[in-house]
Amino acid sequence: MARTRLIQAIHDAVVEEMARDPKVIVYGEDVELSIVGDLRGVHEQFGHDRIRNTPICETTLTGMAVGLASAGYHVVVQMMFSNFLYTGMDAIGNQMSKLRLMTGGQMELPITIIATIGGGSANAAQHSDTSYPMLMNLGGVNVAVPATPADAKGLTKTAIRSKNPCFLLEPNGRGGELGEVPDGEYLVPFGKAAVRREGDAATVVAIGRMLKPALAAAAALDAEGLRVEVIDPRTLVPFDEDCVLSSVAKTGHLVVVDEARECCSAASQIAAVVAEKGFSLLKGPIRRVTTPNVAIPYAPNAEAHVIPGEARIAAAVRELLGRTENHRQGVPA
Amino acid sequence: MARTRLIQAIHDAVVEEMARDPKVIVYGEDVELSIVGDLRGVHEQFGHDRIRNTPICETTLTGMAVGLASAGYHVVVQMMFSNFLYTGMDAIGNQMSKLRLMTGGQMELPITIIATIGGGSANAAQHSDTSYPMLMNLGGVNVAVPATPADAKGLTKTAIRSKNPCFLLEPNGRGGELGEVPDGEYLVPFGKAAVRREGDAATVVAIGRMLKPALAAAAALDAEGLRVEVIDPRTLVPFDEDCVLSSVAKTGHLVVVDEARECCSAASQIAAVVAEKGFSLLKGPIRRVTTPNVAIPYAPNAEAHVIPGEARIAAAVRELLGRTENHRQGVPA
Amino acid sequence: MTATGLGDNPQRSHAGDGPSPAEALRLFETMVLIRRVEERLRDDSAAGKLPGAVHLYIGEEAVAAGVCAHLSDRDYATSTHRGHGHFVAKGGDIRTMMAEIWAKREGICQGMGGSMHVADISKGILGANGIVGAGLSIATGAAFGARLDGDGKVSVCFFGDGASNQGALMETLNISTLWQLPVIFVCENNGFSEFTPSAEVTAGRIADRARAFSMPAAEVDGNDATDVWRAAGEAVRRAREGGGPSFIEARTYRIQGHFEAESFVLGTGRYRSDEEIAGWRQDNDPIARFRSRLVSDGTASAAQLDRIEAEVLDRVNEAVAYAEAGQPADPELAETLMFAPEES
Amino acid sequence: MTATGLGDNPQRSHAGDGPSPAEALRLFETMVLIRRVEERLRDDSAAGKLPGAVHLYIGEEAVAAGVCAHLSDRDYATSTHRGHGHFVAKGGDIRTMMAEIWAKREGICQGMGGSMHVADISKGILGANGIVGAGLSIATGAAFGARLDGDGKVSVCFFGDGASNQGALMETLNISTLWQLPVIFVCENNGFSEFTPSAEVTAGRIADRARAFSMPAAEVDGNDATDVWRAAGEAVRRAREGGGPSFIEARTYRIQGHFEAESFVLGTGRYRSDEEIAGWRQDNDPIARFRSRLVSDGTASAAQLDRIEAEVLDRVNEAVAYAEAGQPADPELAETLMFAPEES
Ligand SMILES: Cc1ncc(C[n+]2csc(CCOP(=O)(O)OP(=O)(O)O)c2C)c(N)n1
Ligand SMILES: Cc1ncc(C[n+]2csc(CCOP(=O)(O)OP(=O)(O)O)c2C)c(N)n1
Ligand SMILES: [Mg+2]
Ligand SMILES: [Mg+2]
Repeated sequence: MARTRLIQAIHDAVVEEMARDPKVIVYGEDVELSIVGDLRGVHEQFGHDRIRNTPICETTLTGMAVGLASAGYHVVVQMMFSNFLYTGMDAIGNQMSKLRLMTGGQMELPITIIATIGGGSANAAQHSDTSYPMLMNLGGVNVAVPATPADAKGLTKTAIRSKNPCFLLEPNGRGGELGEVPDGEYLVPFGKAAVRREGDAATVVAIGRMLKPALAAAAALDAEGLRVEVIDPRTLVPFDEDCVLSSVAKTGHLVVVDEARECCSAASQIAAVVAEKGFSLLKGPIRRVTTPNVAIPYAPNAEAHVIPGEARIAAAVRELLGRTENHRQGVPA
Repeated sequence: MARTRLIQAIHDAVVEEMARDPKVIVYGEDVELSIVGDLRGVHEQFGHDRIRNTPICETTLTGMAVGLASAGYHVVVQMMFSNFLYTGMDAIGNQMSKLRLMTGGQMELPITIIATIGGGSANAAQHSDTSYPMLMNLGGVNVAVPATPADAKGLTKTAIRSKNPCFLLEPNGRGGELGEVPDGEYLVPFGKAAVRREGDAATVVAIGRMLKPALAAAAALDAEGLRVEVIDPRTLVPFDEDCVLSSVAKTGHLVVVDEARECCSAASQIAAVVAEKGFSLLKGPIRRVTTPNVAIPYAPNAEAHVIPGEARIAAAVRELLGRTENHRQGVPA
Repeated sequence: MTATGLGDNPQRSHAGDGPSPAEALRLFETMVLIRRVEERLRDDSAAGKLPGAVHLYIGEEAVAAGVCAHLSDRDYATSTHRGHGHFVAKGGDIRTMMAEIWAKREGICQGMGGSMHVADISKGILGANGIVGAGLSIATGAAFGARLDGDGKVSVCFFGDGASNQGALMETLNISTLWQLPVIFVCENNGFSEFTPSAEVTAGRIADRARAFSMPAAEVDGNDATDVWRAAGEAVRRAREGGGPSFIEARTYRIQGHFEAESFVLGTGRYRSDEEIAGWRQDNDPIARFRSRLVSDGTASAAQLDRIEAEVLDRVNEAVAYAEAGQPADPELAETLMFAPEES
Repeated sequence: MTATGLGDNPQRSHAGDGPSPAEALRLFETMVLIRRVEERLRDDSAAGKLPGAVHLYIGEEAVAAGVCAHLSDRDYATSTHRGHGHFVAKGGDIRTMMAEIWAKREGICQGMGGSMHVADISKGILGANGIVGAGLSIATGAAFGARLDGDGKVSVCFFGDGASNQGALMETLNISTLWQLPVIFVCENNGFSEFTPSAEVTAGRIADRARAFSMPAAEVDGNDATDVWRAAGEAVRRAREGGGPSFIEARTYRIQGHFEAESFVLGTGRYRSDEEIAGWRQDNDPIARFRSRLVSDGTASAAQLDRIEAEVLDRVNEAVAYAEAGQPADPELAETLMFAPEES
């Protein structure tokens, strides 16, 4: 165990996998010095054939990944902000998510695409999207959303060893956060959620950057006598339905916290799954705490208003359980 | 009233709006003769300044729309298959859905993008996507999904008069279908669903191309003594929540039929809304009948297997209501 | 050549030797094979036997044949929606291709891809593609792999004049120049994008787009198999030797409609004259031109060439019989085939 | 000029007349105004007073000033993430721009856009843009509108050397040539994309990409205000007269980091030497060069220019005071502002 920053954990995972497998190739715009910082200095160790700065041309970056993967390489593309996935969307939506089926299973596409998601840094609308709903709907790509340095490392390594396209979406602005990362070879499997806090009053599923405010809300609610269970899905495709359903079986209540916009969000998807498969477990409506259907504003106060935070999460749980804020004030902190 | 083909209804709407407003400009790849057929011959009436074939360059087609709209025109872009929206996704995801807010409300973006959605024609995965979930999640664009010639006309006209980006998604392969279209000026408002069939046993929301099999399923269920209410939302953004919630208040059961892939589909969104706002109205789980999370296969039998059809819709309703297929056989047809 | 909108005569790319007699006969055979395959698909499509749309390559055979003559199975090629010719020329099996188009389980893609997506990865055929211009970056990525492998493989990207207006072209010209990738860009300028004449949507000379990157660029008569063969030979040699990317614009003509439902779809709409088509068919058929050259320069006798043609027709008939006798595609395959099984 | 990776001397675009004395003084004032704005933003950013990232234009002022000198409010311009200079030169109000960057309600975008997205539609400023290359198609679309209006308006697209590798460039070069749109492509080649030197990611001469479409293309010294002014004047005249699009590559140098958090982000990472920066700053400052020319050719006295500089500084200080005193943005605005209200 060592306390490690989230970007360092990704860095270590990529370096370990590059060392393990000479077929791992990394590229991206300005990836060598890297604004995101997760791959800084890797080129010094591996040289320009293995990791390389590209021109700014997202359409080609995602498309080249398909060709390079077809030629037997594992491609890691660092795309910086997930808004730039729109720019490189053609090969994502029309090629990498479809070609394996379209070729009757001939093609293997071991591609890992790294990008940041979410706002919170006054980067404004074109650098703050949480774009996994678009990816989840494609049907042919895995989506990982690590919220801790350990998961960042373990999921990155799993992604790079996968034979399929995987998106590794880093929480924007959290790259510097520290956490314990197990020493040595550490992989986190896809499709296994983590229960971050146990409880029986309500189930809170919190995705990616939302884990932190959800845990803060859980702590606050704890002080009010409400023990909520907080689940970090870790991957959205594949998704650990069992973990959520068995938690809801225990709590009877579900709140899903998602930084994506409400409409067709991951929160909507999880809510729909539970409304379909876990209906009889539910004691009340499913609440989604999401960003409303807006572009992320620049002004920090407006940004904080639209992105879910501790207060909105706690309020949703209270409302679901019929608690009022007044009630809360009655409880000693 | 006149019996009109769906593509003709769109044609008529565009021609009427072009005649009404000289600021309406149409362009697209091969739009003059037009494979889709909805705008065939319009150039003979209005000339090359008003409607024009473009090079193949979707990135620029969607981006130019933003510039041309900023210059005071109402832009209609015909994009053919909605898979090509991925190719032109940058200006959709990063510009037209965001710039109004980002400019503090300075920009008005009257843009109508027409494309077909859905499979069913053995066009294979790159020409068969139902891509509205991606659009719905952007938060800044309207999405219309006409299922009848009358709605095709009325929604197209409303889109062209809108001051905001609107997607008008035609049902693929249904362009030749006939339906009554009211004579003269005919507009269909956004955000108003249509109840296509009344019933009290269950609510079936059927989107776009799914209306036809849903109505067929409803007819079959009727013969079994089950009267289902079939709702055609007509627009997904804005969405008529009231219509669906009041129907569920009556029936207690909801099935959502969506040709989009299951994960983060419109069906998931609608299910989540009802699980949140209409939970107390529900007598059982919400069933979604969708395309599974796959690329659409070419072979017609495989395509028919993954795209929802009458049988799967009827089965979902029966299952929800605790009816078996055997039960059905007991009922005289 | 007015229909291509490019006016002047294409310049000869290279004055080097042409194909040897054996190579010439293979070239002829490949072209005839493509032609017979396409004619049969045309007829079966008209007869309503094929489920999806087919886009045919009739009249453009010299391009695929002339380029692929220089490639082996280890080399990569990406293709277009009009991809049967590239598949055949690159050594794909016509039986499994036919079965694919017939939506059969025996199809090279198990019936999941169809006409617009025939692919044989084992032969380096990275697939026909329904997205115009998509092959540009895929071929460039494969070329990057080839360069990393360092064993002289090359990657060829076939694309149309219409596709040359996708920005992906400039992006891949840039990156392949910078990284000196062994990729050959082959623009098949057949005069049209769907029903739009090239000149209406394509400014300047297409090859000049490559020249802006100082990339060697040849403009060849795409209906002259020898001309294509020479230019491609030079480009492939350069790429194999580490000399980086090349560009070839092959000027040709699309004899068939954009796709086989064209006349149904178009109704009374017209975008070219019947005379124009007839002119190309009669005076500029790449197979007829090559055949008469083979006979006149004594490479082969008419009887020899007739024999090749007859053999090819038998193979095509046999392939169609194979396809027709195949099993319907597995309708449930999609649900299990989306993801490659992971190790452990 | 080695840092631009282009080596040789840019050719002079045009031997025509330079700006009149009055025009020259306005040009000087605009450049100084941009410089003072950027210096103040640099300082306020370092002091932690600005919420988001700022990308500064110091050293590149001659480009925006020289081009926009030929434009009026009716003309359109699209800009980049490095957009303050274009906003100012195109006549945007520095008070509301400052308020925007300070995330205030009084901001030109009500605090919703920020530094990377300053826009003033009433002045034809279609916006700074956070997506590299996005302005290309937006400017082209606006130029299409201008051509339809038929009243001599033009549209200018500012974009970087990095952006010139986005395929959108080729797409818009093609369509603007075909449709003879009144658009002027202004490539600001400042030597870098983020921390990557231009030569590493940009093959060939950028202006050749336009020449492939036979588009008039000038390569100018972007730190010579007169040079830029002349080339832009010619391009704007051509566009207004219906002569179609033009391309200008202005070679300049980014004095500041990619953005103001650069040194924090980079740590010990280096991509250029301090000497290189100092060299450009000392020997090739566009304002200093222009100033000394104005004095030496007698257009203005040093005192006159000092007065302009002082006035400009006052305006900037006043604008910052205005911004600082503004109200915080309306936090709930996003929920009501996404869609324009519909009629009826
Ligand atoms: C991204 C994308 N845009 C549009 C289409 C529709 N489309 C299919 S083929 C075609 C014309 C292609 O012309 P060209 O590249 O010259 O190839 P050709 O058909 O002439 O062989 C178009 C526009 C598509 N398939 N993909
Ligand atoms: C589509 C897209 N890709 C990547 C980025 C990240 N990015 C921001 S600025 C920049 C470099 C731009 O270089 P250039 O166009 O030369 O402009 P400069 O910063 O030098 O003015 C990059 C890669 C982005 N904002 N948008
Ligand atoms: Mg063509
Ligand atoms: Mg630059």
